[in-house]
Amino acid sequence: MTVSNPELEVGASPNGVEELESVTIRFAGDSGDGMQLAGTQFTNASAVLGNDISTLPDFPAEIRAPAGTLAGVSGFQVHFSSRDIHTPGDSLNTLVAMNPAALKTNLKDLQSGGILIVNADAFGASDLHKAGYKTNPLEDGSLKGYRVIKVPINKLNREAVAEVKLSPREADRCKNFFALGLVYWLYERPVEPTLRWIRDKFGKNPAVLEANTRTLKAGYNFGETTETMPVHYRVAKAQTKPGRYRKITGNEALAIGLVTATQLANLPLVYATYPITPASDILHYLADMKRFGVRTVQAEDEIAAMGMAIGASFGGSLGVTATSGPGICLKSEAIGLAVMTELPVIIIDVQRGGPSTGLPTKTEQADLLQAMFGRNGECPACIVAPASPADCFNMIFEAVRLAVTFMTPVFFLSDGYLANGAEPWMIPKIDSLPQIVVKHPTEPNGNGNGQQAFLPYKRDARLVRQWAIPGTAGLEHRIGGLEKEDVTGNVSYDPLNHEHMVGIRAKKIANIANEIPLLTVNGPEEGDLLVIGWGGTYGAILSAGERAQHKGHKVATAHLRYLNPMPKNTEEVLRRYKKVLAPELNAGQLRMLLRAYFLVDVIGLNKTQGRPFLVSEIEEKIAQVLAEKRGASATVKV
Amino acid sequence: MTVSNPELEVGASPNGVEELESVTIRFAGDSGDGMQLAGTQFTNASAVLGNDISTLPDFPAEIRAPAGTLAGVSGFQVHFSSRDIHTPGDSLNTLVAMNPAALKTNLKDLQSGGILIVNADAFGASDLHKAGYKTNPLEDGSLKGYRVIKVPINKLNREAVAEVKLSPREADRCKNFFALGLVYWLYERPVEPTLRWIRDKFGKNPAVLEANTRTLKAGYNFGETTETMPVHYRVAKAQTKPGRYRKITGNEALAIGLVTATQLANLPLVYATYPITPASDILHYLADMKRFGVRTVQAEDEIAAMGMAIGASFGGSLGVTATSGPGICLKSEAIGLAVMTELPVIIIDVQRGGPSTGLPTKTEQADLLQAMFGRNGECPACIVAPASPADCFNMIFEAVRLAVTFMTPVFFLSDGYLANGAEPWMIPKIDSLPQIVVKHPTEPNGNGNGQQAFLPYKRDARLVRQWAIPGTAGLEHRIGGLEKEDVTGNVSYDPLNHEHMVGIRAKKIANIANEIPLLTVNGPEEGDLLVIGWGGTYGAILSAGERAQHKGHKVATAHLRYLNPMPKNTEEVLRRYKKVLAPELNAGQLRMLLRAYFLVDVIGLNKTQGRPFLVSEIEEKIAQVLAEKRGASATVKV
Amino acid sequence: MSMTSPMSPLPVLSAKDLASDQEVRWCPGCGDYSILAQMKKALATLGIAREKMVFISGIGCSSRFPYYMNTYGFHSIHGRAPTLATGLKVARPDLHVWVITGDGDGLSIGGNHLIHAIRRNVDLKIVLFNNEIYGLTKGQYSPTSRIGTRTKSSPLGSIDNPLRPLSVAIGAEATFVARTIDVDINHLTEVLKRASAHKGTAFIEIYQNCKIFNDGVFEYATDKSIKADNTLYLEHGKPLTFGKDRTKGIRLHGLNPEVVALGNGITADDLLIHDERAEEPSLAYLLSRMVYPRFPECVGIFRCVEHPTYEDLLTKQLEDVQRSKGRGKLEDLFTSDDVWTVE
Amino acid sequence: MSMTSPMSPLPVLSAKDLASDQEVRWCPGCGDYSILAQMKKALATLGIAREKMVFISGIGCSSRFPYYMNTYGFHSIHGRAPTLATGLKVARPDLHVWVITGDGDGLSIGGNHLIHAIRRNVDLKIVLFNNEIYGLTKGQYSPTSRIGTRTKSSPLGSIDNPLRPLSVAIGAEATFVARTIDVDINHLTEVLKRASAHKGTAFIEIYQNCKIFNDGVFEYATDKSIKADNTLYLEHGKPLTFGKDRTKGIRLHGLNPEVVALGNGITADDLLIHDERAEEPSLAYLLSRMVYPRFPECVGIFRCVEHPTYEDLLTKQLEDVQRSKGRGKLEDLFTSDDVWTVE
Ligand SMILES: Cc1ncc(C[n+]2csc(CCOP(=O)(O)OP(=O)(O)O)c2C)c(N)n1
Ligand SMILES: Cc1ncc(C[n+]2csc(CCOP(=O)(O)OP(=O)(O)O)c2C)c(N)n1
Ligand code: SF4
Ligand code: SF4
Ligand SMILES: [Mg+2]
Ligand SMILES: [Mg+2]
Repeated sequence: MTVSNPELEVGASPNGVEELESVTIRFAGDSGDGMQLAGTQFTNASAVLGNDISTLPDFPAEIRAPAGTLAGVSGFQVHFSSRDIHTPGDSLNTLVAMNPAALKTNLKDLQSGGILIVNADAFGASDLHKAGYKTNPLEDGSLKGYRVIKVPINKLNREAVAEVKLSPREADRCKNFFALGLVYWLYERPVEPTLRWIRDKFGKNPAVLEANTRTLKAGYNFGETTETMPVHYRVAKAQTKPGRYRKITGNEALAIGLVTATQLANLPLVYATYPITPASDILHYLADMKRFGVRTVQAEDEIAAMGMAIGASFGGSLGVTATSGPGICLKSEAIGLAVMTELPVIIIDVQRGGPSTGLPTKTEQADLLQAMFGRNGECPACIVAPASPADCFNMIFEAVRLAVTFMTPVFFLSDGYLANGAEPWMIPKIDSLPQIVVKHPTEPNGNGNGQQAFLPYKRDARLVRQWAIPGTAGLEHRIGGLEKEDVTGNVSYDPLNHEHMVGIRAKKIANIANEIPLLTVNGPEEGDLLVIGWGGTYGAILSAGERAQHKGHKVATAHLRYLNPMPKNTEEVLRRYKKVLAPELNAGQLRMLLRAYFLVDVIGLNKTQGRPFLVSEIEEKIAQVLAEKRGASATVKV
Repeated sequence: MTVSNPELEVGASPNGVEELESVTIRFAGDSGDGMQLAGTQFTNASAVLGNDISTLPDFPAEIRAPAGTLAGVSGFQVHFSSRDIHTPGDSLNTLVAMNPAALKTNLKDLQSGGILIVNADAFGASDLHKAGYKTNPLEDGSLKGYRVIKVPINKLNREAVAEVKLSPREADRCKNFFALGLVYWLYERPVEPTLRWIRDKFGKNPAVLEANTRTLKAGYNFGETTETMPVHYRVAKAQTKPGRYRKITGNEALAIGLVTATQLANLPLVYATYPITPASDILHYLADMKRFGVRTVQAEDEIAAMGMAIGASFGGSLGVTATSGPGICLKSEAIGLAVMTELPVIIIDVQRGGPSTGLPTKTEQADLLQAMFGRNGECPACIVAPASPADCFNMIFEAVRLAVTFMTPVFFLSDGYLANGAEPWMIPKIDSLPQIVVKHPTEPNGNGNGQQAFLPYKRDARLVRQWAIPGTAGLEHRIGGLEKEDVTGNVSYDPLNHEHMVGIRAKKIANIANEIPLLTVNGPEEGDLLVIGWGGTYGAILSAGERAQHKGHKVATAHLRYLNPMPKNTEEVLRRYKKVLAPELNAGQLRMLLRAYFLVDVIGLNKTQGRPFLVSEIEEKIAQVLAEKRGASATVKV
Repeated sequence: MSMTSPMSPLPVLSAKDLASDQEVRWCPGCGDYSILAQMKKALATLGIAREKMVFISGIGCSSRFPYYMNTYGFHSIHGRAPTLATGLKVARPDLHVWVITGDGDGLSIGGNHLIHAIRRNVDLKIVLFNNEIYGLTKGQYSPTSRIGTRTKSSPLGSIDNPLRPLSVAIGAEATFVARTIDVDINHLTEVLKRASAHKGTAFIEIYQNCKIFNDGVFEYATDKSIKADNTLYLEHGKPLTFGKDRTKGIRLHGLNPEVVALGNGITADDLLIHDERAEEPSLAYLLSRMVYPRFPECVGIFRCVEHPTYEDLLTKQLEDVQRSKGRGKLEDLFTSDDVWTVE
Repeated sequence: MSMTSPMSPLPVLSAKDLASDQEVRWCPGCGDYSILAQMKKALATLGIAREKMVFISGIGCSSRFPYYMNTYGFHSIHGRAPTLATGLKVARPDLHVWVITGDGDGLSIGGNHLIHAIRRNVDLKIVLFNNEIYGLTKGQYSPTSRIGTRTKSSPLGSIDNPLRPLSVAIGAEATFVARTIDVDINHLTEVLKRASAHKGTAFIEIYQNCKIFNDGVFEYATDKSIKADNTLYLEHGKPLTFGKDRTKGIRLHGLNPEVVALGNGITADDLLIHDERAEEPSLAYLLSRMVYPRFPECVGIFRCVEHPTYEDLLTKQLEDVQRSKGRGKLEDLFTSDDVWTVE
């Protein structure tokens, strides 16, 4: 297409406006094309506009693949809406494809009739070849069925920044902002937040600042002024609860939550970790929070990180470590030590595709049983899991509370989707946050052969021992990994003491159930089907459940944010429904636990594709389960 | 008591003889008193005599405690019988106590009216004090109720060796043989095997040889010639299957089985390990088998040992590693790599009391769920467990067969009791042993872009890939821990391929069920109760079941030697009984699996005292379970 | 147990024969490309059959290396490559085994396995790609990053003293120790050849540029205009000289090296003479301590001495007992304790 | 955050005050007893409050040590003590932290943590009980066992070259390195005092006799009749002399030490002078390479230099940003991204 000179046609846009409830858009291009940035900016703009949002970045494998290849494609999906939403969206209303590879890998997710914006300048012979196209999809008619908008983005971008002194490479780097501007117009987003961001970011580099500003506006104007565009769209504010909001990813929420909880508890925070995808960003955030007194250590490996966390907690700080599945393997022996010494530590597992090295950049929730059982001996620990990116703030807060209240290691099971996905977060009022009280004893608590002494394994009514810390005179004591005599904490090989201690350790964890919220359901209090999940599948399950409810089915959903122990009423809730379905991004791990604990014939919906559930996948399974007859004797093959 | 001069009274013994079916005796003394040796010799003598035997050594904590203290007591229990037996015995007919500490820690296990042989010379004031006795039990009447035989063993031993040139310390070191001689007489054991052992062992040291010989005989004669002894006893030969027998411990059987299986399979054996109680002896045995071509490596840690095993298997040897629970934690990441690369390796876990460092010298079976689930992602491996010391030979043979037949890591779950306990083992006829066939391909098995190529993940009907090894021209290929594309083995991030591979890995392990024996029961084919177990509890469960059957109860017992996968008929067997009881030396791990798989309300009998079950403990539980009514909704709290 | 099948081609290889069918995936401009190219070049000249070569790596950008070699390969887990390689070599002394690792893989999580492989003198060629950064995880500082390095995980600069890979290796008495640079392709090729000729553990540190996260850290050693003053090429038996026209040298003052300019009185005879065969590793250690900017950094072979390898000693123990006591028979094993017969 | 409560006794301690109520359980004649006794003696003199002292160990006979000290203590897991100690010191720079480890615990499974604690120069006193054997597991050879050592796991003799603990520590540039002997109680006490006075990682190797599984391995260094010829007591600034009446010395020949007899022409001036403060660790390394029987083995302080500690640098970074940017407020954290308000 030829582009008429914008100058001439500035003024009222010829196009009409259409109102939409929700839209899902994906920016896709080469790793070098800045798609993550474009997506993030679009998300901000939409959030600030008052839409509810949910995002899903999709990274290629860790190493940057050659430009233009399929392996090098990077995508960022944004779902924005005027009602409240819980997932990044099943399928795309609009796809922005910056090159043939991006088109090829993403087209399948675009709804038929959907809007396809392509960078027409990137479809040269060699580009097509790199993407494995024999013929040019822009010409071979394979794209009919979509509303294709071919835009010579490279060319228009260069024109837009022509007057700015930049090398051609620098100039081309701006093109993501041209595309962004175009889409801003298409969905009536404000450009201001992004212009502000550009000013902050490139303040030191006026040329780049100017270029990005110009091309963003040029993109916007291009939309406004060319007839080739369809009508453009409006997505109204969502009816969200009044308050102050920000966009937040799971890893951000986790880091912020950790700092908040420990500061309110007056607990120094020591964060020791070894980098691993997708947990590394937590370290990056916390390493930058030295203003808040956070001490981060990049350890030599995961074992060391766990040991450092334990050492820090022994000293009266809260020791926290984070990793992904392979790192949990390495930490497991030391986690056992924390269980035996009954010290508060938090172990964050940002789960990824496994087994072994697996799929480092893809999401999965297959470490639940590892967290439950992945240690020698009877070695119970507390386990919590956030339900959404913003919920990482709440649940890490809970993890801190439970760790120090019960003197126990606590697992926090996040995953790649939660870690990198974003949603709006209502900024809490500090004084509305729960108080966590930590008391270190300063006096002996009993008698050891005659005189006053500190008995490290003397327990309170909840079976919790005291957290006496070095530097406290008169409370000197020794702990370790050998079995302990109850009360005194001395090494003991006594048979009955061992059995007693195995029981105590289990009972203490079980007691946590007395101090966590009960399990609630969304939907009918009883009925034909309960859909129960844990972790990052919350949004998809909730949405699927609501759709089923709208269809009039007696279906409810429930979500376990506390996995060990589970809420006290879990069994009772399960038994109120004829059938129970557990959708999981694994082969059936929660399902295994529920069946074993309650002898309930829990049905599984299991996906291990390194991707979150689509709402429709769960919706269909619900329909199927409601339809089929199923006897109570069905057995799992795990 | 005064001792009349043996010389004068040699000849016919004044005492009568009484016939017994079974006897349990325990030698107890200070770690320095040579009780393990005395017990082992007594076991040999009894075995050679044709009794069935079962033994239970009881070591103190690893480090030698001060002489004479309770912590320093070491014991060795021998159960010998004229019928076939399965356990070391619940309670003692005879206790040999070499000092007060030994008396104090062991007396509770002696039956009332039992024979108590004490070394009267070791009950001085300081000895009594070290053992925490206020008054001398030999005099304060606290021992009435037992047939106490006070023997001045130190004195008699010194007399016996008086003419041999030895330092007093050396002389005293012989006293365990005096006690042994006395007991040999008491139970009519032949001294010859022990005299032969003494000759072999001390050939280079004539004085010690002579001294031990003399005191052994002196002890024997002492029994024969003093009236203070009660009648003595005879335990007839057991009606055992004809054949050649030897006594064997679990760790011995395991080492011998490994060498046998690999030799018959023409498979070089590389054994890489890091020492840990109670697995170290396996290394000690194999390191001494270089004549058999065994290559042992003492690695720098458990992770290295696992890596070495994988590397060896990649090279076409069978890589085997052994450890105990804490070491499994460390190996778990690399085990995941073996699962992903589908290489045959054997991981031996000699379980001990946990969690953490726990009770290193005590037995437990609490690593089952760790073996099942202790890795990141969906990471299935095969698991087998021996039922008795001698069964370690059979099951390690099976482990080798399954590992190479299915190209998978195989866990072998032994425990401290199996490892150190002994029983008679019928020496197999070499040609009666199963054949294990290993084939390494030498030709390409497919096509990669055009030309012939080797496809490492191409599978046979059982879903097993080929074991192509370096050095084979034309079969060069690369494997690793990232998700693999099926067939080609290339790295793949494809969502559907990942789901497919997760399924394949699970299915392959499930397929093993087609090639292992079905689960059999001992007792009625159906009835009121099935008692099901795994691992070292076999003997106690079997005995308890038989006693219940004799009482006329419809009780059967079954034992799972294959835990993942389980025999195909497991569910069907469970359902033939009204109730199912699972006795375990843990908090209910097999129980958890059975409930989850089959939704059967399995009842638990759980002991975590670092000790094996007594038959009576299971017997009582059986009675109780048969008595009580129990609803199907009972839930486990794990 | 050599498995070379009769019909295997005579090992006359071209670099191309050593390239696998996998698309090479490193960032444009990554130093790893050069190392891969030189490796293929070097190996092609050795007369070793391709099927006898095995590359074992850990995890990291560098550790993707085996996928690109048309030999046997194993991309293992983070830090553990030396353990798999040791197991393989114990099982198969006939193979030519390379370990590919990075500064994080080899010195952070894998440091212990590295020194133990080295002290056992297993016949492995260990190549450590030192880019002073964690590349694969997108740019955290590594155990070789210099103090003050600002990265995502050290926004105010790193505070951990770096490890010097060669000092660590020499601390474990490595029998072969060398350093080279990704862009010095001829030297790189030479060092790789020397390493593969060595019988025992050969440890090679390669300065490798990470274009994306640590671009230019080794500029002082690679930039045409200055590298001559900042690097010193070791030659066995020769005095230590460097600089354009090699007009500068290293003299020992007690045990401290000092930079001297040749001329006015100072001649080559006053300089420290390199001896890669010195039995005692102290010289190699001292050279490993020379760090830019105070000193030029040495490249070349620091140490190369012959010691028996672990696998040879193990094999010898097996052969010796089998010679003296005869090969074991299962019957002996079964009857290693008292035996009795029941009729 | 100092927790010393006001009513804590002035730190005037006797060795007895440092004994816990636990019965000491090592084999009769074990060298560990002497080390425990000297440790209590040394610490009593330091004027440090008991509650400020923490002993952290791994697993092994030696690692039971903390149970016997009436201070804070942690008997952790095998090989990991340095990691717990690092975490503790990062959290609590005010504490006086000791790490107790063995040759297996510290150099086999724990080797990597050891060198990383050392390179970070965390202010820890690391005491390695070297008995050249695995005692607790009843006698397998260890990474410091000499070649040919026959044990349960090496019935034909060990074939792995031993690591020299001090060479490894110096390879990681330890700022304080020393060696002493269990039975030389005065020297042992002195070394422990020097170590605790050092700010930074102090690494101490103690030759310790395992009565049960390795009795007498250090006889050459402990037997009255011969020890003078087989040990060399280092003194800062003094020439290296040894032997009865110190009539023998060590002279440098190039970089190789050689034993010379003093007299006829050879004087103390010809001998190598010890300098524990040498910035470059090459001398310390060279001394760590002197091994019996070829050389007398050095005991004493090999190296003692001042470098900033890890925890101080970390604390400084925190204080600096808080000074420049002010202490962080949660509100700033919450609003670190665009904020919008819904009415
Ligand atoms: C057990 C485990 N921990 C952490 C990681 C994440 N990880 C992968 S590579 C790497 C470090 C890479 O740095 P380096 O070894 O220097 O290799 P480079 O990428 O720089 O070549 C890390 C921390 C992992 N894959 N496995
Ligand atoms: C993870 C783990 N692996 C192995 C062991 C077994 N183990 C305990 S101590 C030890 C070595 C002890 O040797 P050393 O460190 O020299 O201490 P020593 O007993 O000689 O004082 C071993 C292998 C263990 N407890 N934990
Ligand atoms: S990140 Fe750095 S090291 Fe990794 S491939 Fe890219 S340039 Fe190379
Ligand atoms: S085994 Fe050795 S090191 Fe351990 S306590 Fe006994 S003598 Fe000491
Ligand atoms: Mg690197
Ligand atoms: Mg030791």
